[in-house]
Amino acid sequence: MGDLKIKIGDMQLKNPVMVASGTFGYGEEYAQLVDLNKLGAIVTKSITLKPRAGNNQPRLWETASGLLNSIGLQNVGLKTFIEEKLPYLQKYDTGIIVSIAGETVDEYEKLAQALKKEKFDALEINISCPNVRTAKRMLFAQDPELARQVIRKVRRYYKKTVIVKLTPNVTDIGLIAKACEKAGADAIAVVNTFNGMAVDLKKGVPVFKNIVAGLCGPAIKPLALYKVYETSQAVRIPVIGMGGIMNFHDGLEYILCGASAIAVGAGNFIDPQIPVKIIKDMELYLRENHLGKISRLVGSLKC
Amino acid sequence: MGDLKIKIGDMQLKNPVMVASGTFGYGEEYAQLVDLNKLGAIVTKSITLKPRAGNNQPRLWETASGLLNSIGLQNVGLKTFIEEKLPYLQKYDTGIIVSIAGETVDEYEKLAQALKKEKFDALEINISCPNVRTAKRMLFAQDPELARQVIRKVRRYYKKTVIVKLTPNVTDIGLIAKACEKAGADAIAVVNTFNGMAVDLKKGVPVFKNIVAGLCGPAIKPLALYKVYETSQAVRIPVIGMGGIMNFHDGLEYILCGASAIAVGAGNFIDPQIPVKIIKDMELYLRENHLGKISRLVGSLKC
Amino acid sequence: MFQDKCRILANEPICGNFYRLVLESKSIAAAAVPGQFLNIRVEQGTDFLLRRPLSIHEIKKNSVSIIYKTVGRGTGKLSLKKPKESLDVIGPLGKGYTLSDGKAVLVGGGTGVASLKFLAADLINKQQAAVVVMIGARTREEVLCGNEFSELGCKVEICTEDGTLGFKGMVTSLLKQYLSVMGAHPRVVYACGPMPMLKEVGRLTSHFRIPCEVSLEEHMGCGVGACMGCVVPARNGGYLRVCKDGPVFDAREVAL
Amino acid sequence: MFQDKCRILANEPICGNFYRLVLESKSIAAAAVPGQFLNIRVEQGTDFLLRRPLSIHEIKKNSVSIIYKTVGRGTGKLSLKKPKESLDVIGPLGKGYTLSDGKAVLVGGGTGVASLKFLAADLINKQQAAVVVMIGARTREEVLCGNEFSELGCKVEICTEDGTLGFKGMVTSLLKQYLSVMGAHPRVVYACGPMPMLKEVGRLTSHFRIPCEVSLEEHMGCGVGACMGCVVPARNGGYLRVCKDGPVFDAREVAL
Ligand SMILES: Cc1cc2nc3c(=O)[nH]c(=O)nc-3n(C[C@H](O)[C@H](O)[C@H](O)COP(=O)(O)OP(=O)(O)OC[C@H]3O[C@@H](n4cnc5c(N)ncnc54)[C@H](O)[C@@H]3O)c2cc1C
Ligand SMILES: Cc1cc2nc3c(=O)[nH]c(=O)nc-3n(C[C@H](O)[C@H](O)[C@H](O)COP(=O)(O)OP(=O)(O)OC[C@H]3O[C@@H](n4cnc5c(N)ncnc54)[C@H](O)[C@@H]3O)c2cc1C
Ligand SMILES: Cc1cc2nc3c(=O)[nH]c(=O)nc-3n(C[C@H](O)[C@H](O)[C@H](O)COP(=O)(O)O)c2cc1C
Ligand SMILES: Cc1cc2nc3c(=O)[nH]c(=O)nc-3n(C[C@H](O)[C@H](O)[C@H](O)COP(=O)(O)O)c2cc1C
Ligand code: FES
Ligand code: FES
Repeated sequence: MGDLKIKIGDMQLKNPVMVASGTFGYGEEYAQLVDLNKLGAIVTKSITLKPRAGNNQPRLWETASGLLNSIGLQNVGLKTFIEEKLPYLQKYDTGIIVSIAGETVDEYEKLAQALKKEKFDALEINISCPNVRTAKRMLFAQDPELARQVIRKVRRYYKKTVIVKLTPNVTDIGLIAKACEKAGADAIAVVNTFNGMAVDLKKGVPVFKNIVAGLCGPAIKPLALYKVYETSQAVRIPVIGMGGIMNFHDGLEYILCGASAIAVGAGNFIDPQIPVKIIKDMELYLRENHLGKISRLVGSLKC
Repeated sequence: MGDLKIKIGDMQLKNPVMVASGTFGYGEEYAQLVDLNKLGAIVTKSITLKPRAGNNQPRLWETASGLLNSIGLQNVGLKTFIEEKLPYLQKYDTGIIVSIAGETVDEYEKLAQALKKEKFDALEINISCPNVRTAKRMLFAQDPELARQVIRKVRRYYKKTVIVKLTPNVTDIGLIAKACEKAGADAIAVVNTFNGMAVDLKKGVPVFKNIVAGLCGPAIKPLALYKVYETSQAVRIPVIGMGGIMNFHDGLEYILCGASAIAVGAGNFIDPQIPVKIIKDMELYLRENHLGKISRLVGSLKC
Repeated sequence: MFQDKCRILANEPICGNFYRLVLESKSIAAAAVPGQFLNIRVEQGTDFLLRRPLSIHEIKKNSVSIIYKTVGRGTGKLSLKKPKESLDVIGPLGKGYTLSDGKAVLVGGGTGVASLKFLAADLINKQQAAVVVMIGARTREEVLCGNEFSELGCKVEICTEDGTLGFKGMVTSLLKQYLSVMGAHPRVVYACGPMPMLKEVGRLTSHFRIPCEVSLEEHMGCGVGACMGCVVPARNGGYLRVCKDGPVFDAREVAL
Repeated sequence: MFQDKCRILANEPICGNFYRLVLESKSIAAAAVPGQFLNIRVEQGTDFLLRRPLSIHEIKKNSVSIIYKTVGRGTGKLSLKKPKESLDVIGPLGKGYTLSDGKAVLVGGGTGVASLKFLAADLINKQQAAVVVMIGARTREEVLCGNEFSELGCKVEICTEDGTLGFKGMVTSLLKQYLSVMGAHPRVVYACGPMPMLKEVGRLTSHFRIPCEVSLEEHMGCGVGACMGCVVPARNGGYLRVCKDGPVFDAREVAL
């Protein structure tokens, strides 16, 4: 029997296959189609201090093998999340990773403070959402110093596992990842969506009100894979890889490139069985190849 | 009759549809399939001072709606280019844009110097090829100061139209584009390929010997389009847009986002008729919509 | 809610660019209620990435059928599928119509007519309701399901914009005329069709103080309420999910 | 070199995972020479982005045929195409075999056998050559075109790795035996098949000092010599393009 168990920070997971933030709601939405108990971990939609209504329509746009989204972080807000959504997830035997997002360092700090006593496995700091218009165009994840500030503040309150989710929209993701590692992050999640756009030619306007939206799906896999490789080369802490994963083979590519765990995002929309299938195929693969532990494959790419 | 004529620097083109560097050889390879006289311009394969053998196999890898390449700038070198390839192109009634690439500022300077007396329409400085391993990992196009140095030197010798081709693999392409504009570039070509990779799972090795390769094709269209938009917002000089253009609609999206001209790259492999079809459809579109000049549409996106 | 590999029992053009697709699925047929939809994966591979949401038009014991119009790449591809091939289907999804007894008016435009058939069947068979159906189309070739409604025992009113069949004009003009007649007062109006039609139906029913349910469309990611991609503005601020809180909404809930 | 929308005249399984595809095209048929290939767009859309290069197996007045093995997504999809559908084809492409008279030995492995049929036909019909064909396959079900070669008047030698038909072993062992016989000395050896086979053929022919042409494969972008994607190392350094300088090379030109 293959051993799929992995450890990220203090978090022990029964397998390295997660569902990515924003693509799996708060878990319950998929419970009728997917056995949540099988998943390594569920990363929740990013939570903000106050409920967020999100962006105007349109929010989704299909592209060649990809999906542009501009949800704008619509979520129930911290209070409802703790009172209604978290208890639901806690009923399942799966890792719970709570994703948080803020517009200021202060907001991240407050979120960490409020969540520190709640029962879940890890906090994922989303400092890379391209779909929220803030005063400055820069994301926290585009500047090592800004990233560091957020992580330091969160770390002060939150002592369990902290994952930082980075944007691929940077010249050198290794640089940012290193800054996060130094600031105390336990793991790096790579990638959030790539900046993209589309045009509504009939009206001569951008499809999305914010102009920019985030591209995900199979189209970005070669790009995201390289970002994961770069990140894992730059840091010692575990990397969680994602971007266009549709099957076990895709996932294995990420693991070889240095991902200790992988997450399925848009793939859930196309086929909600993908994460569970990957877990099954992963087990089979380990067994057939007498590999023992999945962790042995992490970063095993021969270059 | 729609007027497709455009001007970039001193270069007058009969239409704004080009074929992108590296995807159309030196023109002659496609002459049996495509009427070269119809094209707005042909951008040659990037030329280096000495002939280059290029990278080991594999050099190409198909991905979801995309193509990774790692050619490594195989080209005939400056001398053969001037003696054999350029004269061939000069027989046609189409714009000729000579792309040059170097590993040092000095090489670009020498190329510009050697080409300054030759008869063609514009020089495209490729400072963004991801497939050449140099000592430093950084590309000229990833640093405003490095980009500036190259352009200054080239400008000193080459007085006709200078186009700078940028990489999308940067945090803020507007910043780099502005530096190029200031340094004297007449136009910016966006984008070269996105950094990506693939894994050969059977062997557990990266598909490409250099690990990284460049992604192009429809997969990148939403990303490249946004880079073109960002660039055109940042500079006053014309922008030449490319990335996954497969038909007139794709091209028109680029034009609305600020591209004065567009280039077809990988699209030529899939269907060599794409550039000519785009030109035909563009003419039709102008006529049917009584728009007069294509130049009126440049940057006409209503935001 | 199930995810099933459904065998195609039939996939045929009916008129204009409209097709009827019949899918084998006991479980979906047993669970479905009028107004719900299926989310169909048109192709394996990554070129048609997202599933296409399509309303349930009719159920039989072992099958579910839909009526779709070929408007783009996905529906175009769908129309090429042959019987015996299989499709990956998730459904039934969403919140359907609230069945009411008494007199009901069903207003449908374009493909919106299709989902009203399932509703009419249930209203008549389960609620013994008296059903008037108003079918709007651009032209006579695009009038959908007229006979099917008649056979169910509905009173059918047809409207074409070009006057080639039935009443000439918009289906909403017909509705207005109908509601203006003294005593016509139906217990409820159900509407499914393009947004401008729904807007006007909402306005009219609000004016005549008649409860109204509308079925909405939005581009979808997940189809199950997880991604927040398919939202419509709620009347009281915020957004509602078409896939989960709808596609059928009380007309007063949503900002039409 | 043409770009044609070619009607499919036939597309049928022949044995194992091998299919024969017959495409209507007068212009390509008229221009083609043995060893050249077609570059076929398998699907519209962007999911099968690149064209697939496939060797010409036979020409008739109005048609070109190829034999392909379903090894991946593209060839799998191709096998589903039906007669009367059309394919976007570019061809004939590349540099073919140099026709020689006298005695020729043709060595083919796997699908490589297919392109040798066109060659054998021309050698016999145009050069009155005496042709010996050595067909290698894993097992008897995968032996391609044996009868076709016999009918042309070739001497056919069959080799299977598992010994289920003909000589047991590698086709190169057979070639070695053949060349070792005094007086067998053919004027030229042509080979098409997997790289290890070609390597060994190259070694043997060089040892026996017999001219040899080999047909190579590489992943292709443009197929016309423009992208430098399909290169193979030249013996004297640098690279040669399979699509333009080949696919047929003098065995001494390339580093096998
Ligand atoms: C709940 C619901 C029920 C529907 N019921 C029916 C029905 O019974 N019959 C019918 O013909 N159509 C129905 N539609 C509309 C149908 O989903 C679209 O026509 C279809 O998705 C178009 O796909 P395409 O690939 O042909 O078009 P394209 O424009 O090529 O599609 C591109 C993308 O946009 C999405 N999209 C385009 N138009 C719509 C739309 N109107 N609604 C949602 N997504 C869209 C597609 O799903 C795809 O992701 C329904 C839509 C919803 C939301
Ligand atoms: C000049 C030439 C002639 C050929 N003639 C024949 C023939 O007559 N019969 C036959 O069965 N096969 C032939 N091949 C091989 C054939 O091109 C591949 O089997 C085919 O491209 C595989 O496509 P796929 O989508 O099924 O495989 P996938 O592995 O899914 O393809 C992925 C990508 O890799 C490329 N690729 C994969 N294998 C090869 C290969 N061996 N050569 C080139 N590209 C490859 C594909 O074209 C595609 O771009 C020839 C190849 C070349 C270069
Ligand atoms: C509809 C949608 C909503 C998303 N919302 C979030 C979010 O709230 N927080 C976050 O960190 N990432 C969010 N993402 C990004 C995904 O978690 C993931 O990083 C990205 O989609 C790449 O993976 P994929 O290609 O597998 O989808 C969202 C993605 C999609 C498609
Ligand atoms: C095989 C190949 C070779 C290329 N070689 C060059 C090159 O030599 N110089 C250059 O500036 N760009 C080169 N490019 C990049 C293209 O010019 C273009 O910028 C890129 O492919 C994006 O456009 P596309 O998506 O339409 O292909 C090459 C691209 C491909 C696919
Ligand atoms: S489609 Fe995802 S919430 Fe409705
Ligand atoms: S495939 Fe482009 S040069 Fe051969």
